[in-house]
Amino acid sequence: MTIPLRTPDGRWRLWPGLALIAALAAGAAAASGALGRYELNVLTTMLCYLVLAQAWNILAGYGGLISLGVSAFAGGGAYCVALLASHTGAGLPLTLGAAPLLGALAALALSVPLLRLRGDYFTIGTLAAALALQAWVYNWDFAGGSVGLSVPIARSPDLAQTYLLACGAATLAVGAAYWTAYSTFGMRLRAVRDNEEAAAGLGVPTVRYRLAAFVLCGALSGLAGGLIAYQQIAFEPGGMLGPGWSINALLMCVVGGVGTVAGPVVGTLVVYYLLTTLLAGYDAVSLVVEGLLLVLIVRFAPQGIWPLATRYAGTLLVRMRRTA
Amino acid sequence: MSAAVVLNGILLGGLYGMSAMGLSLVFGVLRLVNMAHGAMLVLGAYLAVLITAGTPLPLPVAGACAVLLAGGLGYVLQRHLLTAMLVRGANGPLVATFGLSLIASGLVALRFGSDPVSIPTALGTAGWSLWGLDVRAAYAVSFALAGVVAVALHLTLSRTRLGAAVRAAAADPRTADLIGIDVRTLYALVFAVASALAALAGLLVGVAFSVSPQSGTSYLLIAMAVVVLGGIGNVLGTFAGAILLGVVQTLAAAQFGGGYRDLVVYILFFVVLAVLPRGLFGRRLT
Amino acid sequence: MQEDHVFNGDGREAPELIVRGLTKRFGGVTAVDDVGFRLPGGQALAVVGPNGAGKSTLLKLLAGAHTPTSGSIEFGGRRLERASARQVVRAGIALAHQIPRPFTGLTVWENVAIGAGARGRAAEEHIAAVIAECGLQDKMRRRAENLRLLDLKRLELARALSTRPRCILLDEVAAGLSGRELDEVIALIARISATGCGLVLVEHVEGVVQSLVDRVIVMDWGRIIAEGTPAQIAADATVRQVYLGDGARPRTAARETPPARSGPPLLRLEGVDLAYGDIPALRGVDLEVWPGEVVAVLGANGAGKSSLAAAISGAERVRSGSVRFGADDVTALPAYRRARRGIAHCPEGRRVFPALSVEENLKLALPLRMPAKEVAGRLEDVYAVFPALAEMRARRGGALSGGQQQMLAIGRALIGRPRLVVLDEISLGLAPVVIDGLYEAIEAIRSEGIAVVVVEQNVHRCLAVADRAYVLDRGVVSYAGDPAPLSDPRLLERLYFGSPREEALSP
Amino acid sequence: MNRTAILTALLPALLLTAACGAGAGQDADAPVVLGASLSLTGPLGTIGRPQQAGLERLVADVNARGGVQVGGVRRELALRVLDNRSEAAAAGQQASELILKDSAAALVGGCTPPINTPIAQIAEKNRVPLVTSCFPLGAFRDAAPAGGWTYAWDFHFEETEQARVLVEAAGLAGAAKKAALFTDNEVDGVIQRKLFRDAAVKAGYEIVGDYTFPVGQSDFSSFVNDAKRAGAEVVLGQMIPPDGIALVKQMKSLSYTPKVIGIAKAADTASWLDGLGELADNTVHNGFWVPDRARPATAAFLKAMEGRFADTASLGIAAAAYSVGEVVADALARAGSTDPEKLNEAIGATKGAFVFAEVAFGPDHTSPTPVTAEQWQDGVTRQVFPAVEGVTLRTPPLGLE
Repeated sequence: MTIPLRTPDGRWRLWPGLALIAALAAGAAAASGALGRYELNVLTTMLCYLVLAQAWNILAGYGGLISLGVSAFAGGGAYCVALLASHTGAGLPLTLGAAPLLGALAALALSVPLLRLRGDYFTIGTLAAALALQAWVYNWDFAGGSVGLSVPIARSPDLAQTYLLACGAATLAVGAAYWTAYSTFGMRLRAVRDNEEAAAGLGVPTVRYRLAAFVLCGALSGLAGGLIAYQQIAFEPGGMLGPGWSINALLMCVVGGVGTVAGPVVGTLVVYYLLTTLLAGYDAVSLVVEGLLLVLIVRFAPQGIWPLATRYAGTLLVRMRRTA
Repeated sequence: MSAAVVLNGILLGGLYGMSAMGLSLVFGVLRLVNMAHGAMLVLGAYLAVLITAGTPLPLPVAGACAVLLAGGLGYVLQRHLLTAMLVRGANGPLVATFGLSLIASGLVALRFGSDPVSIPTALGTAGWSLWGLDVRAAYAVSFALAGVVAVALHLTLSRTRLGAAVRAAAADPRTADLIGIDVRTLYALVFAVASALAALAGLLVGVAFSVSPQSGTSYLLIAMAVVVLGGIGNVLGTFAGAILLGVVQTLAAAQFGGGYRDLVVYILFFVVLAVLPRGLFGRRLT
Repeated sequence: MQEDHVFNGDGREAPELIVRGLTKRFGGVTAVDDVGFRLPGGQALAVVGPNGAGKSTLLKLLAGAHTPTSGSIEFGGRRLERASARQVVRAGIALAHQIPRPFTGLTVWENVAIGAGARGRAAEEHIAAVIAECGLQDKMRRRAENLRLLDLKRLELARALSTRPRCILLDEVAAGLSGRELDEVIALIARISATGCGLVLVEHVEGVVQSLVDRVIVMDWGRIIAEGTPAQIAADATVRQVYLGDGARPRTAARETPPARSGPPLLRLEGVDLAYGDIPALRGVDLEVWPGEVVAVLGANGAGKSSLAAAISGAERVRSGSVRFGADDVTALPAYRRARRGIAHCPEGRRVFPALSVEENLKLALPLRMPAKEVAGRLEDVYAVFPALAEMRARRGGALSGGQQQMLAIGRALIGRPRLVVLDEISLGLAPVVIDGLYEAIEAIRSEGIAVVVVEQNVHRCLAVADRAYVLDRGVVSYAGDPAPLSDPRLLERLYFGSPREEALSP
Repeated sequence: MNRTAILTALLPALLLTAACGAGAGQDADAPVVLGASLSLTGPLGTIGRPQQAGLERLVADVNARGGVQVGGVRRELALRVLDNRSEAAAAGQQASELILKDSAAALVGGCTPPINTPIAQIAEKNRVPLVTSCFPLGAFRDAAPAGGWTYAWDFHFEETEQARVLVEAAGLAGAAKKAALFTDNEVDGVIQRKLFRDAAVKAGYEIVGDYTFPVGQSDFSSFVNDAKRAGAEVVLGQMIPPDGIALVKQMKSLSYTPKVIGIAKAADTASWLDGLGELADNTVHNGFWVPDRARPATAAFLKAMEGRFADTASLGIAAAAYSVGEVVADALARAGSTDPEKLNEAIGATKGAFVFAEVAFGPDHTSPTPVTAEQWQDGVTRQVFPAVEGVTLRTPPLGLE
């Protein structure tokens, strides 16, 4: 007997979607030869942002926990890569393996105080943790203090390799988000988000699920941070451990649609491409435009662009069918 | 040496308290983490500079105008944008206030560029001797003002009928509405007062130090730490938390070197939040 | 796993549930007081009693959502009084809540799958079977937030069933349903019961109780006051009294001369529809109140009484129809503006501000601009009606007893000198002697010429003071007019519990 | 209902196509692109804008002469400027963009080590030459990858000189040999703190106060009180303008009157005067440019820039940026090619006088330029060390009397 593609309630089973994501990723990776060096670089950056956004989305969209501490994990990953590469001479596989591990461990450690907090308190707590880490690294001479660190150029991958790695990381992140959206784990995580008490009443170990989402988010963010380190080569605590990463991840998810797999992809495209590329020359104006966009979206499309677009496309389809 | 350091920390705490008062009020009453608080603070200072430059008004009058303008802006924003989102819940308002802060800092940068602005007045450079210790007049004045504002806010909230209405609207807006309290106007009023206080804090920061379009974030973070230390919506607690933060900051700087100042502050912030999420000085406003 | 064991876990015989001396205190309030019973495996037990009797708390204690202050719960030889909700579910006890609490962002299928635990083909079959049994197979792809009330009730049941319970706790799953819908749910519960699954049922709708259970316990004030078969309980006079309020005060207090209903009515509702999401609460309700009269609004739980109160005061927006007050159409006005025009609403559950003092609570309802002197005068007026409040003026609202809080809530409604007061369930959970005091206050209010709408479960009390009465049945006015005929319990029962289930009432 | 899932899957493909703009082709006579990531806004905006002005002037001047002779073809120069908002991460990202998208033949640097380091590393990684003038040499050397720089070139002052000059200028006041240091904990501050210390000790000072703080720190009161109590008569500092302004205000209000205040970075530009008014007077700071007015090119530059800037520091920054362009243009002509390797080699062989200074890169890719001490006097800055006819060091700082 063949395994049906869909669950009895009509949702896709996991494997077709994951297979599709893997196929697309393979396609994207195969296209690297056809891309110019600039496109490779831009896409790498975008894919790194996509990883961060999906990590944030898993925690916030499916777990209901809004984090402003992305920099603690992403920055942790970046520092982990740079320190390992420059001090131990470890190669790419080892350093990029260690980055998500560090992110996961950091999340595990922070979960003890943070996961007791709810709502705004959790959000502020993550911010405090990230800021404390930044303040500490400023004084940590071994990690370069305020000067920051550089990854040895000789040991860093070239543009095409970085792009392939970013494709891999993005596949992992989108796959993880897809898995969270469609698996039993994600289903229970969403149940905990919607009504913690009722979920506990149905036998779901709520704390464990929140923890899992937090650790998954930390690991993916750490991986993204490691890639960013290889791409940026040189970084310092002000940028790498500042709140900018959290804000961008939040922005991309809110703009695209929190709690959907495609939302962060759309959000990454819009926020990164439109704002940092098209408006690059108009710094202060781009701030104003960014702010306006955010306010307008939460005011008029609080679900984000993607759900709005699918709903619109859906009604359009129905109308077309009727007229046909 | 430590007496001078502690006194300086206490007085500096006054300035921090001023910066945090509005954030605490909005968090306590509206349950809203106002990410635009820092931007409003910066806007207050720039508005004062703009008014002084564009009109013949003397600085104190211009400052008062800036504070009032900020209050009016806050009223309009809350009334026509944020309340509807608050009613809907979720994280809309937080993101919206963040968007507002981007707009505000973008506009300030467009109009003034990125150079720091310092509000020129004798207060910024005057100094007094208290108990044989030299202190800055700007700190002492900020401390006194913050103390007066904290006590006045506390008394208003705890002793007057308006304050009771605010507390009622914070605790249970539906019932408050039912017994004849105009909750939307009250919310807008609270946000207006908070914005005006932020602008006043911005003026004091501009007088004591200087302000640039980017300073909003650092004062927002300081204010958040103060609010968490002091207990959300507890104005006297906010004042006390600010003093504590000021003292801890200056002591940390004196003890470990200035580089460790932020580290100690954020660790304190984090630990208090993790251990005593309701703050060191007790309950919420309600 | 076979289909026929859908409801009953793995098909083993359901164990016995033994409860001894169960007590739960919240602060100073004892919600459940020394409750004990035995439920042999597979039997069905109903818990009945007025609102606030502690029935829902009892179920939450059994389900592990609350931890008891003292007492023990034993299920199949396991002690569960200290177990978490999760452990209780694992042990085989599942709770279906009174107000459905679905995971709104999940589909029906997923909602059921949460409790089903394991993965794989067998689990999917189990989920499908539960969904089919609960009649949700056409809707399993829908998100729970888009379901109507009946389906939400079904989903609540399905979710409880998904955990393969051996004893299921049902908290008013029939509330708000009627007619065919009610029959369907009763049939479903009957099927569950027939599989040998234990059943504890909290229910107001007597038809449900009578047709389903082996035994009934009656609770009031957190204690068990009667126990027996459904027939015994139906015949029990104390139970009747608890249920329909004490008939202690005969209808003598009513005025000899009812107020003249000349001129236009003070309040007029026309064709009012009100709904919460998809769930209708009021359907085409007409209601009129003339100045100076007391109008009683009666009806069973979930009949729409509080919704009617909310429609009058503006706490809820009506879907259609109009609300006129005096000469004006106030349909579009928010509650606070209606309050300023003279409609005072004393909400169910008192809703006193616990952190504010008694005096602050009272002053809240006065305009801020009112001079201090007049404020003081108004306070004295209220203290004259409720002298007990004067002694407590500086105390925090949260520190008052239930009766004092209710006085405060009424006083808060009166202090603004309204022309109309809506009193919603003021006798809820209060001792009879306290209720006497409150009803005396209603007389005092009427004597001031203020119109009063009394929304009540305590029928006899209420009828004793009413000039006219309305009875609501599932959102529709089923009686309007003279209160006297309602003293007949049979008429009242029929109006309350509706005609479609009459046959269940009279065996 | 699985439109969502399908569309989800299609998105990465969309993302791919959307991001692929047309790559810029490179014709033989197309303009040669110089790419710059400058801090036009943010805390470093006061430095980025003069840099932009200097670079634009150079490009205009070169093109007015018909461009650069590159291997038999005259090619114009084109300047592409991006604003990094004073953020290091953005600077690195923009450096990539300038190289990869705009096919910049060479990068011309931004300012300060945090901004320049990622730019230099990206240039290094992509094997495109970078010439910068606003990267103190010590920090430039420290930031080098193992084995030293290959593509990055820097002409600027030595921090040791900068510190020495300030200390010597302070010595002119005849103050007691007690000094207090105020340095922030970012790169410049960390380096300068050590150098101030060395230079001051060498000049016979006792360091009675050594205060560090994070950037954006505004409260210095306890430090000021401490320095006052310790009797420090010379204050040496390195910080950004907002912090510097806050420091002087606090010194004034706590009636701390040292004989000399020497502040690097913060006091350089006109924002010092704007922020402090008459309090700014008599603050000593570094000067980076002593224009050789006798040179026609320098005179022309000064004439072109007349009235553009309120202070000499900004003028110097503009001149340095101008010369960065000169160095690249000169190397282009000598290399006769835009090939990065050849161009890089030609840059390394630079030797000559430019508007800003004489430049000849050493083996560590640096070329030191002179540094002076200047003092704000009546709203303008005047060189006080090395001594100039008719200008004497004024003391104590006027506003602090």
